[in-house]
Amino acid sequence: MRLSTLLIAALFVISAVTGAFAQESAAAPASTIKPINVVWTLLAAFLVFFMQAGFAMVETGFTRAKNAGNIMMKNLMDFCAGSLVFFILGFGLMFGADAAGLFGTSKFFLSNASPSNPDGLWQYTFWLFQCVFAATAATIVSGAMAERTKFVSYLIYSVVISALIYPISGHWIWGEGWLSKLKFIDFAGSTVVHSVGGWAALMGAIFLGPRIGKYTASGKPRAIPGHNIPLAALGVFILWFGWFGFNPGSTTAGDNLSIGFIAINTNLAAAAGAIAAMIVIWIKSGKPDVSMSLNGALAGLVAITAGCSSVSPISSIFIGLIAGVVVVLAVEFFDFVLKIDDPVGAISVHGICGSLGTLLVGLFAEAQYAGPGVNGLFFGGGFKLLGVQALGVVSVFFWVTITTGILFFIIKKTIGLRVTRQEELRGLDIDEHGMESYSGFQIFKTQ
Amino acid sequence: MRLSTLLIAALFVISAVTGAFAQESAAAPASTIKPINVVWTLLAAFLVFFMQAGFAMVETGFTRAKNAGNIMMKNLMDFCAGSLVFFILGFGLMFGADAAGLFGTSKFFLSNASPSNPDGLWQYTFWLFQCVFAATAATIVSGAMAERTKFVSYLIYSVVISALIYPISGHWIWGEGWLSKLKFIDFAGSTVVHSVGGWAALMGAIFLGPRIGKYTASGKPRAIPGHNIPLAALGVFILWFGWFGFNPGSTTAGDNLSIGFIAINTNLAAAAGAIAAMIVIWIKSGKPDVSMSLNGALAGLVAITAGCSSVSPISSIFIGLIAGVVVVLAVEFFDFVLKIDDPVGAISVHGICGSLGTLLVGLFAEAQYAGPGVNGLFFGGGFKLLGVQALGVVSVFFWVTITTGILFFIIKKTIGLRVTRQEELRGLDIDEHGMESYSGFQIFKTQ
Amino acid sequence: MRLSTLLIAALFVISAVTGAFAQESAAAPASTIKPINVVWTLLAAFLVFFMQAGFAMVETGFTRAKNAGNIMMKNLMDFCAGSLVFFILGFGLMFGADAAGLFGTSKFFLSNASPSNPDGLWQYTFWLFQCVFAATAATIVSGAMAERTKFVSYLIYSVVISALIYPISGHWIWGEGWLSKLKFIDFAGSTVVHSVGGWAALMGAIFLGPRIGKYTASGKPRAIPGHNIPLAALGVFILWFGWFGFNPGSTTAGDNLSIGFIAINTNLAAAAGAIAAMIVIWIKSGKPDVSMSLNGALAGLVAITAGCSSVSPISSIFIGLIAGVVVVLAVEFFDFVLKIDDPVGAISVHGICGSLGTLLVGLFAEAQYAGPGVNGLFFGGGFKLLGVQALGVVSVFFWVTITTGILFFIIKKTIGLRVTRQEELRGLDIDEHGMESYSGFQIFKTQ
Amino acid sequence: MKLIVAYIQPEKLEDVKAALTEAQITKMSITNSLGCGQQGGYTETYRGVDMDINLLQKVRFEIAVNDEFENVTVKAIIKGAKTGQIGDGKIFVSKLDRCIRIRTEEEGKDAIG
Amino acid sequence: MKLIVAYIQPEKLEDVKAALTEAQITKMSITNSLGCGQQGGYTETYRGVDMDINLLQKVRFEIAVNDEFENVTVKAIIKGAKTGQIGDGKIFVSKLDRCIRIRTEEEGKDAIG
Amino acid sequence: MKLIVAYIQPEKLEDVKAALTEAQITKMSITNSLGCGQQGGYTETYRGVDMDINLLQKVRFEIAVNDEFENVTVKAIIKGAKTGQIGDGKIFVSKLDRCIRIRTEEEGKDAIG
Ligand SMILES: Nc1ncnc2c1ncn2[C@@H]1O[C@H](COP(=O)(O)OP(=O)(O)O)[C@@H](O)[C@H]1O
Ligand SMILES: Nc1ncnc2c1ncn2[C@@H]1O[C@H](COP(=O)(O)OP(=O)(O)O)[C@@H](O)[C@H]1O
Ligand SMILES: Nc1ncnc2c1ncn2[C@@H]1O[C@H](COP(=O)(O)OP(=O)(O)O)[C@@H](O)[C@H]1O
Repeated sequence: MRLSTLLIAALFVISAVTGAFAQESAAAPASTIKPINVVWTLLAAFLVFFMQAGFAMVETGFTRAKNAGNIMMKNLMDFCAGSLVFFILGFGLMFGADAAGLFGTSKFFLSNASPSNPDGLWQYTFWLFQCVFAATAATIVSGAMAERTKFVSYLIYSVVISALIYPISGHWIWGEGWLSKLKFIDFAGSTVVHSVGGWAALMGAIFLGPRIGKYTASGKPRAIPGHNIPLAALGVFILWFGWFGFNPGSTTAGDNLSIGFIAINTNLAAAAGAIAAMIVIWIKSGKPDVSMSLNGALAGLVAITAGCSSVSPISSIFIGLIAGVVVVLAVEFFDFVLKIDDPVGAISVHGICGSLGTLLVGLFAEAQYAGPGVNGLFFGGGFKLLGVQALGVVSVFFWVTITTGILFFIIKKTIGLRVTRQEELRGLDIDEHGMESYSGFQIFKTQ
Repeated sequence: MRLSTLLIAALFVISAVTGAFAQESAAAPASTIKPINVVWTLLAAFLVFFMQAGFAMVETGFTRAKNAGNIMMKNLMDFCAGSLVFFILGFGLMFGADAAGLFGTSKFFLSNASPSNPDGLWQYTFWLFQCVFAATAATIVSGAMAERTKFVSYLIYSVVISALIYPISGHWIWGEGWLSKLKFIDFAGSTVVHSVGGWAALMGAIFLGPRIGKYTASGKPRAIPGHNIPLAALGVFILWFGWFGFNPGSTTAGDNLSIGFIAINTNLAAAAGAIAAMIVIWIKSGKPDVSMSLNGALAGLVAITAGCSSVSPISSIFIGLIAGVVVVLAVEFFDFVLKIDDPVGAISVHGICGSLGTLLVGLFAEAQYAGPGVNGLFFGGGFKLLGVQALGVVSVFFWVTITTGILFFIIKKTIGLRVTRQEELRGLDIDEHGMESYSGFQIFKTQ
Repeated sequence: MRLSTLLIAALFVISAVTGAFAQESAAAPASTIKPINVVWTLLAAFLVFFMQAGFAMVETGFTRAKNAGNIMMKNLMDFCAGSLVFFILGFGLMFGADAAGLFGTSKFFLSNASPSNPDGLWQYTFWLFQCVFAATAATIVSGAMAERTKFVSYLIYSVVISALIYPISGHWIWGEGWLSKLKFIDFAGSTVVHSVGGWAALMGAIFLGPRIGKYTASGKPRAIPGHNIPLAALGVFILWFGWFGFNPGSTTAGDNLSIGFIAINTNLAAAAGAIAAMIVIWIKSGKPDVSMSLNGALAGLVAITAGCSSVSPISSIFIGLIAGVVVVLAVEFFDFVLKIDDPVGAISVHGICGSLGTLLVGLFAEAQYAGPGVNGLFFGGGFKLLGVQALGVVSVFFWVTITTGILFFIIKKTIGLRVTRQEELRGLDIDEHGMESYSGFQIFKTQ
Repeated sequence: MKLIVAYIQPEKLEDVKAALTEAQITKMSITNSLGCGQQGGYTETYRGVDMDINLLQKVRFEIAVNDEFENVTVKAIIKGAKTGQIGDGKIFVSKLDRCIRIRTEEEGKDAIG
Repeated sequence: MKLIVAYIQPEKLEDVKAALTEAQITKMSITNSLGCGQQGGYTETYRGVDMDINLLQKVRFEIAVNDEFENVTVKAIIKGAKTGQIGDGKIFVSKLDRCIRIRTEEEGKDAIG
Repeated sequence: MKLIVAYIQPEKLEDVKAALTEAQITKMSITNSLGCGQQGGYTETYRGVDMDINLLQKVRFEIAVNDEFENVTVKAIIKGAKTGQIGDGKIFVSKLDRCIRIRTEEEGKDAIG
């Protein structure tokens, strides 16, 4: 119990320190907070929260039974720890008063909120919405690092990404940071959320190395099939459901009637993504692979996230189709060529398709959806928007790969990133958590 | 990849053709679009979307482990393909400008929507709500055709039902078609959605024939138990949850305060249906069968869907009880007497109870709920309403059985409807998709 | 079928009797029903409904495969039966015209609602919201009584708690009963809902005795591991998601902007609870136990439920941390010291942490959240509020333990509470329901 | 007494059981098994990666019989399981020294049936 | 050396293990099995349709022992598994020619324990 | 002919299969098993309660071979499975009287491979 005393003490200290530092954004404007917007934003936040369940199901479904409990713990705990540190630190770094376009410097401990007036109350709602987004970025990584990561190391990683890495690049785009000033478009977070998660996943998978048995001595990849496809499919349905909070909810305004077409765009891109991925893998391997089709739906969702409020429904279908094709190629590229072992395809779905979707805004944006004068290359806007989009994508790529690279390097050199060979073979459930996930079931744990 | 190129090309061609054909409904009325209605309708649509997960879980839970992945693919893909074709064709056929009371002729590619004014924006929301309904009708069928249908054939079927069959009978009732002019009442789709799905399921099951081992040589039915009852139960809870979007959402107006009693009616009918089914099967077989009780809840939900805004809560309980009794008898009738093999009871739940519920409106409707002058037989309205309801039920029955009959006949004669005996025995997951759904688990695949 | 005829007849009789008795609350005030409030309350009710799925998954996941179908049936049927009796009787006892501060005497069969005016319509929405709360209390118990209770006996219990026990103590606090007059604070039901369920669970577990094999001859507890941890984790995520309806929804007003901070408080307490429980069990047993961490999240949720609208976010973190610590100690206390076998920890999570959370309002309440003059001990309010809270907690404890004690005693002496040894060993699925939940899977059913 | 162990294709379970019952053999024990044989396996793909499945699912029968039933049993198994295609399975027979019925503690010939 | 194979009721696993341990037999291997015997099965119903469950779940023990332990082991199994009711199970004993401990490559008597 | 039964650690399955293949033994049957041996098990905790896991997961090989292959097979299994640590497993060899290939009804030496 000494640990928890310590924790509480630490909380107080941080509270005091940051409290002094915080500068509340002076003089709120006369209240314009409408109940419909609060209700809408909260409900959207709830839906996005539910995506945590979706990620947990997808990741556990696509990996082996012997690690299922470990994945549940990682998904639960990255959300729990992430919630607390985003409350303490992250939100302030992301949305606090801007310092040099790079990070925020106030609103720690949500000090700008207040129960005594509508504007102050709105901050609570806004925080919750942002918190579930931060947690999404964090949890993406657990899939790519599945089946071989030390639990303690994962906890440390997830605290750092939610407290520091995600909020800072988030500030650039959604705070008042430098990219937002360049009019970089990432409406609901293809880059802010998904690419950040995806690139962190990339670094995690590189630093860990592949699972035992994933590559033959000669470097040929071997399939390590997931243990529960129905759960994985349920997870994808839950994610799709939650995405209706993610994208339309990002208006944070229910009286913004665009929420309708944002929702359609989201839906059409997902549908197109699944179909495209199915067709591609069907042609390549002769069978309509279930898990790849599921990945295709997610790829479409991730890709449309940046542009869902800037493109037409028909463009959304194209964006989804492109993402569905790309995700299959990307998965194979990482698996066959780079030999980076990503059990659930998180790097391809979130990193690659997140960046892809952000770039495609530069092609498909149309002023009638995106706002006056904002047109992509295909609609007469020239290369300007595309350039800004590319700049954002590249900056975030470097920011995340460098910072998480350092982070994983330090963890690896100190407490270690990977479980022992013996633990990996027996499964993380037994060695890390002292339990089995499917007690009583006869399972071949031979691979 | 040639296939996807083709697809894209096809999309463009259709787009051009229908674009010329489309006539937008001229001169929209002065805008009356309220944010509360948009928010409500969208959230309801999200809930209805989530029912896809519910169907997937129920269907996989009630069938065997060796086909679980195939069912996931069918449920995913009928939604994805359905979304696209409903966007291209279906919505226009259903809600476009009326031609002779039979089908719509405009609004293809959602050409009537526009991001530049509230009425145009509302169309997006309305489309999404309708799209998830169309997908519900399509996905009902996969349960009845489970464990023996070729995947490709199922894909073709699902495109045709979402593009043509569902929208046309839908137009009769919810568009400006002939049944709507007769004041046929089907508030949220007992007939429009569920019966259409149920009758298509009936034809599918007939054309396929029973699964191997379902009937003994002498024609006695044998039980083929489902492999995952917890998932099936989860599916029913998800469906029930989604139905709160299905029925109350069908006001497409959050400022219509009837949504409260519609929600209650929905809930009470479901509860009564489950209880009735449990009692009936308990009496008949000596045990409270879990899967039949779950079917009972669905039967109550399906049956109340037509009349949820026209009957009192107490009538809803009776409608639920009746549906719960009928569904058990219907399941046994199809299984024992007609010897049509419907693994999940889709025909009975959706076809029979959908029609039943539609008819019961003719008995239980009350003017204080249903609107001035609309009373059923039990509340002094005489046989008039009942007659109209019966006419609608019968018309839709013939429309769907004939069209899907032709469809399944053509598929059967060309590419074939059913997998080979060998594939069926080994399971569709391995032969159709090249995978196993529960890798590592020891499963007896002997039946 | 004779049974169902009887049922219907009974319904009519009761209907007649209570109809005469009902006194509608005269002269409704000029309508102030806003659509935003109806929409908000309904959506919250839907989310709370969905918690039924969460409970079902948690309970089945934490118990053995051989009883999974039985748990599904119990969770389904307590909701179904509960819905009907709460409609007939419970709601009136809880919210009807007050008699001596003890129970309500009108509004049976929802006689106060009416489709013809906004206030009358509002009653439907309000009823649904209350109904799903009542069902939550009922369903809590099934976890503690899992794996050894006769199905019929459980049905009887669940009817009585929803019809009588829950509504009466509910009336004291949320009706116009004596505790509400003392300004007892239980915003969303730590006591009204969770403690009631938890204490009923306690009595159920005592009257049943432990499962075979739970304690060695010498009284040492043995672990009986749950069979499906991913499903249990999914259940917790669903519950957490549903709690966003439970707590913020309890404003029953979407134009009450406090819903934002109520949602945050809910989230932070859950996160803190999971973390605290994980740390405590990690220290005590050397491993971060998955199921205990999941319990910790639920403990935080239960504990914050009473005070979610009266305390600050930082206090919520502390409340969550305390609950997370206490739940682990409580589980061990019941298991090791009292030797009461509670397979899922329902007594500790709902009974103990519900009471704890109610008491903590007396410490952490702050006027700026809770309303003028309402301060807890830590914020200068002295012992007054704490005293009232304690009085409420104790009264409800005695009310529930005495009434459910009598109930379980009568059931035990008449039809019996527990299945036979043989049935328990073979599993309730086979003997009570004649089926297996995981047909085809090879499962060791040896424990 | 003989102990007969047979590996057959899972989908043949019902047929073999029927053939055995017809031959009056009504006692047997069955387990799941993975087998490697001439059948050689097949290739699945998962997420586009080839996966050699060379352990195929088989069903294992274990049947204890009195000597005079050895041939009858073997024939019945063959009758139920044979399709003439690779993968049909194998039958192994060895000597069984004792057989005890736990319920009655009977031994030998009487215990077997 | 002898190889003892026993089929028992699943719920008797703990009792048999206890009886064996008491008799100093601490090495054994256990698998799940489906059994057909005098017990004859029972009828479940699923969705109102009867379902004959005639393959009942059993647990299979495989125990290699030195000859002098044969009787002790058989007795211990009987002690743990016997209820006197149909379905109690069977014990089969056959000769075992070799036993090798992989870890040490020891053979025979020493390897068994 | 000989029937070789071996219990090994699950994670050694691939290694043993490779060693057998190398030794030209390509026919075998594999099942899951729980084993009790010198390894003694370990203690898990579930919800803070200790849980003695003394039945450890093992993989069971069953391989029928002609006499001349007996030693080769035993050696291959040892090669694949041995780590020198407790829990490595055991090999049991007994006499096999008949072997029949169901597909062709061949018997004996020819049927085995
Ligand atoms: N020598 C053997 N030892 C153990 N099991 C064997 C042996 N040979 C065959 N089997 C089992 O029998 C199954 C069928 O063998 P296979 O060679 O595929 O049959 P067939 O010879 O009829 O084509 C194998 O999958 C395996 O389980
Ligand atoms: N001849 C046999 N061959 C193989 N297994 C047998 C044989 N006889 C019995 N068994 C196994 O033993 C179990 C118990 O047999 P059963 O006849 O039901 O027991 P009892 O004779 O005590 O009533 C069966 O389910 C089966 O697994
Ligand atoms: N006498 C035996 N009878 C049956 N199975 C045995 C016997 N001895 C060992 N085994 C099996 O072999 C496995 C390994 O045995 P163990 O004693 O742990 O190995 P080691 O001697 O290499 O440490 C056991 O788990 C069990 O499955």
